[in-house]
Amino acid sequence: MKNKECVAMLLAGGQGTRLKSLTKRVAKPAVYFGGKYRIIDFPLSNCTNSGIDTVGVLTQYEPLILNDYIGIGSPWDLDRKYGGVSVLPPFMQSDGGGWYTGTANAIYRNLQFLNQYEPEHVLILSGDHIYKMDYSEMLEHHKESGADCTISVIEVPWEEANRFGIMNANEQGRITEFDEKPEHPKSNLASMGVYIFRGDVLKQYLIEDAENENSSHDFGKDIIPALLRDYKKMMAYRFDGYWKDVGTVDSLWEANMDLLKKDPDLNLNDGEWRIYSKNPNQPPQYLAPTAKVKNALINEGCRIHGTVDTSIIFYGVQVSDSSVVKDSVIMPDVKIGKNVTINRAIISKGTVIEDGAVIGDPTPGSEITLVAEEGSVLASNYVNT
Amino acid sequence: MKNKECVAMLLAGGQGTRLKSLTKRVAKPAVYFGGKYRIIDFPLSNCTNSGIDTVGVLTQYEPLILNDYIGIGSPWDLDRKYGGVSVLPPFMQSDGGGWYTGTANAIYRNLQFLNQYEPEHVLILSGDHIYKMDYSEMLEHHKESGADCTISVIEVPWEEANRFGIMNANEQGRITEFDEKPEHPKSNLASMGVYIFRGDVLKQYLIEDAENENSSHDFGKDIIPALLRDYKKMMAYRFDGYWKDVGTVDSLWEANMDLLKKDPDLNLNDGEWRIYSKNPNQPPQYLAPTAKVKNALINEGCRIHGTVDTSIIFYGVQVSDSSVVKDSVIMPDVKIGKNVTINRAIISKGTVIEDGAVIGDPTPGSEITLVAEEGSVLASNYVNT
Amino acid sequence: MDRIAGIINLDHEQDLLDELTYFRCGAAVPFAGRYRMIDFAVSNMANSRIESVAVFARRKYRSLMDHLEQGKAWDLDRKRGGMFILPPDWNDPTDISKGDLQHFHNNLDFLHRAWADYILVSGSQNICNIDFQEVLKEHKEVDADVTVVYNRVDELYPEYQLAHKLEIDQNSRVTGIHNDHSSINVYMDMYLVKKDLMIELIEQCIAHGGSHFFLDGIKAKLAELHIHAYEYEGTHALVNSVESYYRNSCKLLEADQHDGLFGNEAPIFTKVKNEAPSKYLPSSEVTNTLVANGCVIEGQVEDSILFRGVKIGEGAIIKNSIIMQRCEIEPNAVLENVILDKDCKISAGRTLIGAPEKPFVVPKRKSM
Amino acid sequence: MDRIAGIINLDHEQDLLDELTYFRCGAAVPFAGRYRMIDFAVSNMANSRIESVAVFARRKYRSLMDHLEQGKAWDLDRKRGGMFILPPDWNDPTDISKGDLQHFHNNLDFLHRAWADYILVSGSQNICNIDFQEVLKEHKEVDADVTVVYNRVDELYPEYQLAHKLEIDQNSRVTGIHNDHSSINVYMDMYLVKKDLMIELIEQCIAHGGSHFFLDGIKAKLAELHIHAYEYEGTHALVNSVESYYRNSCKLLEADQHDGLFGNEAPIFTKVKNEAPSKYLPSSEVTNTLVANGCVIEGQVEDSILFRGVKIGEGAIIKNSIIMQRCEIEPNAVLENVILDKDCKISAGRTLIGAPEKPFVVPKRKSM
Repeated sequence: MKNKECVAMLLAGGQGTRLKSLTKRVAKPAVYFGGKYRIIDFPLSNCTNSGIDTVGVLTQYEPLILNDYIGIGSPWDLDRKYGGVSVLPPFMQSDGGGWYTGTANAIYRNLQFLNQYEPEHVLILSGDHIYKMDYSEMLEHHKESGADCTISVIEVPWEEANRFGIMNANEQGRITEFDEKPEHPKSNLASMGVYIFRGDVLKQYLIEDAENENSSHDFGKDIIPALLRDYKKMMAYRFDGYWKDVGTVDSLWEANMDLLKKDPDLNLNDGEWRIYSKNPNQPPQYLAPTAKVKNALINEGCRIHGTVDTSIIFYGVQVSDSSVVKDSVIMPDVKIGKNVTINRAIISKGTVIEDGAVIGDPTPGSEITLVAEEGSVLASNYVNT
Repeated sequence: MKNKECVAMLLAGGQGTRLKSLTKRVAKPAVYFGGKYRIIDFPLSNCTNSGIDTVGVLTQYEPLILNDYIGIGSPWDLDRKYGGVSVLPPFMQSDGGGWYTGTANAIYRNLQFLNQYEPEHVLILSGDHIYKMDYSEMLEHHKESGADCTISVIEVPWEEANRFGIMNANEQGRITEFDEKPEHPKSNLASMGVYIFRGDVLKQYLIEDAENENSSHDFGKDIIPALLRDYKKMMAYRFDGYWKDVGTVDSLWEANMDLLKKDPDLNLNDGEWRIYSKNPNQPPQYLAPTAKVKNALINEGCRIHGTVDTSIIFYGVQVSDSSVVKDSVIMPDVKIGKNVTINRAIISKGTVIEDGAVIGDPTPGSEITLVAEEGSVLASNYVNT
Repeated sequence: MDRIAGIINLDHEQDLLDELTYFRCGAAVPFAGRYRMIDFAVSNMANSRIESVAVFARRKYRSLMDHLEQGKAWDLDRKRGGMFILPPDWNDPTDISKGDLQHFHNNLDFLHRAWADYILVSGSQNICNIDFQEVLKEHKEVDADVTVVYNRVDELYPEYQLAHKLEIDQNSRVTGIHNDHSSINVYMDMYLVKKDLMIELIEQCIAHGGSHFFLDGIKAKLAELHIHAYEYEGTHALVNSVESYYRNSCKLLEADQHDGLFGNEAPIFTKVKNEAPSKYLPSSEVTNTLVANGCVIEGQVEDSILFRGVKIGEGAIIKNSIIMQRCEIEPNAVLENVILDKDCKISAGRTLIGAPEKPFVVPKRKSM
Repeated sequence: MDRIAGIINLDHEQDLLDELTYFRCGAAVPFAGRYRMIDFAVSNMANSRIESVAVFARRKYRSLMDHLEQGKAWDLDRKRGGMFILPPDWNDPTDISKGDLQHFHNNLDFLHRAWADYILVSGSQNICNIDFQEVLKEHKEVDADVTVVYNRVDELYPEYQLAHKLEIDQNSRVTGIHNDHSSINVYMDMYLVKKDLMIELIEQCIAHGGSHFFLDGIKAKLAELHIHAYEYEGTHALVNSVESYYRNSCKLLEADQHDGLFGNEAPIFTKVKNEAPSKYLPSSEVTNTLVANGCVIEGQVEDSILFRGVKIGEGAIIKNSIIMQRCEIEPNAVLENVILDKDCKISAGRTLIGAPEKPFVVPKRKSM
């Protein structure tokens, strides 16, 4: 078979500890988002829509659900005869083996997988961000510039720039410097963690890095600086759409709320750039005569008897009579009893909320309450104010 | 969804070191057999044909090819909406995690997977044997006898009994004793490594075993003896078809040769018990005017110009003019040049044999030659006599 | 376990749903917000562990084929068994069969090859959630030749006039099959027969010039065969007219009806689409309504059913209406007692009001 | 990248393969040991990165549907695009189209919706291995309206009499399309058009009462349109009669013919079956033969093609014959110059000998 022009490697092994109990049983890329999706749906759908049909997904932490979810990639049209999606967990070999010790190490350990496609370019993605992006345009840019590596960057507010990996580029867009979380940033162009490498260059640097005992085997800390040191041609590619790292409970909540705007920056109803996901089979949602629903995203299989205001409701959720859900994200199969009040909260999958419970702090700007006790029936006085 | 009556757990993590370089890059269950198959096709097809539609495949050693091969199980009709096949590699959890330390540990670490189906019975299989077996009959037997555990046994020649785990059972078939490789076997009924446990019993013993620091976490060494000690009802189920452990180069060769009999004990052309496998897309095999083929199994995509006698030829193999392949197993995509002589050998996938090479020892009973240098072009004087 | 193969026989189903069946057969009509009529028959079979299903299609089956694919949504895209959509395309010059016997005759292969001991034949118009394994159990207990499924209805709706009724003795043996409009034993167009007997009956029926297998091959043999009646007691709707379509759709807004079809362990499956969750804007007011995914609602909706991807503009008012896929209702339009087929567009400010007992039906792709 | 959508138009293909096309259309005839005729057209499209393929079927399409499924074997069972099998089932009362224009008219939706800039139309009778991206490249280089594919043949075979021939100027522009039997420029029934132009031409053609899109919509406009000829230089076989089927099958035993079709990086795909490798018993003698999987051979076979699952008994002799799926040849039977359709059985000791120029054809499922 022919070689592949571009193969994507998606780093999906992160634990996402700042998401607290949401990632107790699942890796961060499997976390729910937007009433229907998991975070990983976004990079996978981006790949499909960009015409990249070969994706390796590197897993490590709690891969069971992710494995099962990805399957052979049918939801994203990535069930291809040659290529498609492959889940790549760490493994044992006759000469040993072990866990992935860093992002670069994870790719290095799967060079055998990459080699079978002889890709001219390799796209490195992470499974942590919500965005819609046409990687084929970035690839065009990368090819035209003749870069060894192209890094996608986005403008961030200057005051937040110190939280990101900041790229300093010259007028031609060539990267001259890379500062990881700089105290005094010289630019507000942050790396999105989306890289395209020339296949041969990537291979060479991964092998060199693997031999370096002092390396932490990380793309941001080791590989990118090594290329810079060697004056490799590294180009910045500017992206100016919606992009959000949903690494904390608050940012996950915010990203969900962003969808409720009348014309949200992230349009999920775009027929030209569909976000694919596995569709559970659920009957239509039912809004009872007593239901009051305003400013909400609601999925199939829900039964709403109470009030839902400015909230995201995943599939299979029940909101009983006289309950009020406001400014909240209710994940799949949550059962909410009667006379419940929920404000500024994320309720995780399958939770049962007893009648009369009061959850969350309605004060604007207050911390978001996360309810995620496994299979818990909530005591009626769980209050987080 | 409803619970599952019986879920199968297939242990596929073995390295199979006695298969030497055949398992350098793949786990033993992925080793080729019979001109078309991989060993794991047999237990997986048995599951499908027995109506068991939920199978967990536990991988550990070199799972890349196995993962890719199994996919979501379409070749075995195991791509089910609820159930189907799931690949279960070792993984990390928020409280640690690590490699599987034994067969029982592998199942124990995936109790979460089992729990979601609440199976009444669990079928434990290994991916190391070639056989066709109706597990639903064994399950019937297990249910009727009310056993806590049923172990499938097969009669082996008395002189070989000391190489197996031997079951001593009373007249009712109840197992009274289990001897792992006994010096002086009291019976010639060997365990086939096929167990059916009551779901609750299995769970209880796995949890107890996990807490036991002195355990090696192995079914044969720890779990079965523990059940016996507690006088649990353990029944032997006699199987009398073809069954072969292909753990060594010689036994793998033998099992292949067994297929060449006129009415082989293992019939691959049985429409009622198909052995499913992934089908590569290859044109019909071509036998040239110079070809001499006798007593052979040949797959699609082959081009035979020379002589093939008493041999198994996988797909995509080329045998050039004036070459002779005798008493041998030629794995996929091997290219055999002109004037080559091969006797009593296994040639592994993708090997290129140069013109004039002489391989293997034709003496009956001599050791089988294994040629498995990766991607090797063979020097013309590789002789193993 | 005894195995059943299924046949969904659409041959005799008339397309009586006016504008809704101009371009598609009744089995392909959208129903209940995200399904098609046939989804119930197929899901019932799949949930009853029927792994081979043949669909006898006669005409306007294009959208049916699109919808069913190879049975993927029902896990029926299998190597052994699976779904077979069988339009009339046969070319046997010696064939003397007529009516639906043409289908039975030309597809005998399906029966012969099916890995099954029993055959369950069903139409698509009787919406219900039934376990055919229970039918088989009773069939075997009473040692019947044929078991037919019926419902003892509480109320006599007009749609039952087109259905057969059963006369039944105290042992649930069928003693008569007729069209008496006052009978409450409504035959649900489903029967179970042993495969070998089925093949025998088909061949006899063709030899005797029959053209309707159920009438000429089974009903005509009432005296010779032991025909048992299995009573189905769950939610049931017979849809064979616009009126029955409308009334039975609206009934799904009642919790017990809805739960009877969708609330148990045997889910109704349908072809999966990728739609975002439905979006309710601040100006929306929605009560007592079923809503599928992908809708964007800015107006007011009550006592209605919205299919996938419907857009309701600000100030629009929808009452007692069924709005199918991708319809767009512009601001301030008013709809009451209306059925909009797929892809319709209602301009801003328009008003369409049908009668409660006779809804106004707008055909596919119409802009008004 | 410019995107192409494909149409496989079987509307005008006549079923001239005698017994082989009694019950199936020509496109569904088994060919080359494990394929069907249509596999070449579909594989060429799939290998040319065509992701939407419509098949215009007219009659005897049942086995075609079985074979193509949803395009799974070609990776065409996709969410976006994919394969659409379109039998004649349309119900538009205002439709005035005729001939294959009925298909084009009633499936305009396919064209409109296809995510493509160009349309490639192909039949199923021209067996070849062609990269349509190369056709597109040339099409754009010369800025043609329509590009047609042809082969400059070395020898004039009788089957070319049914094909159109091209008159071409020095710039490869088509100046005439005719049936002159002495011309070596054989049109391969494949053309590429920009999607928008295609739709325009279809509408014009219907308005003018045309009934054959290629003749009435393209050939008739030779003067107005820039029609470019793309020369295909690879292995090519036109199969439109039993004789051409037989001769071209036998030619596959020549290495260059075989490699021309199967030897390059663009494989020919077909529906996958689960068959064991073929088994050659000690008594077998097989030379110069193509053998598919699942065969069990005890007899003697030369210069022949064996499809899947064929059994050849001890002492049987097969020469210059084509034996299709699951035929069983009992011991000591003798076949020469014979084509056996699927599932035939030849009793022990029987002899069947056809003429080398006119093989003996045995229809499906015959026992002799």
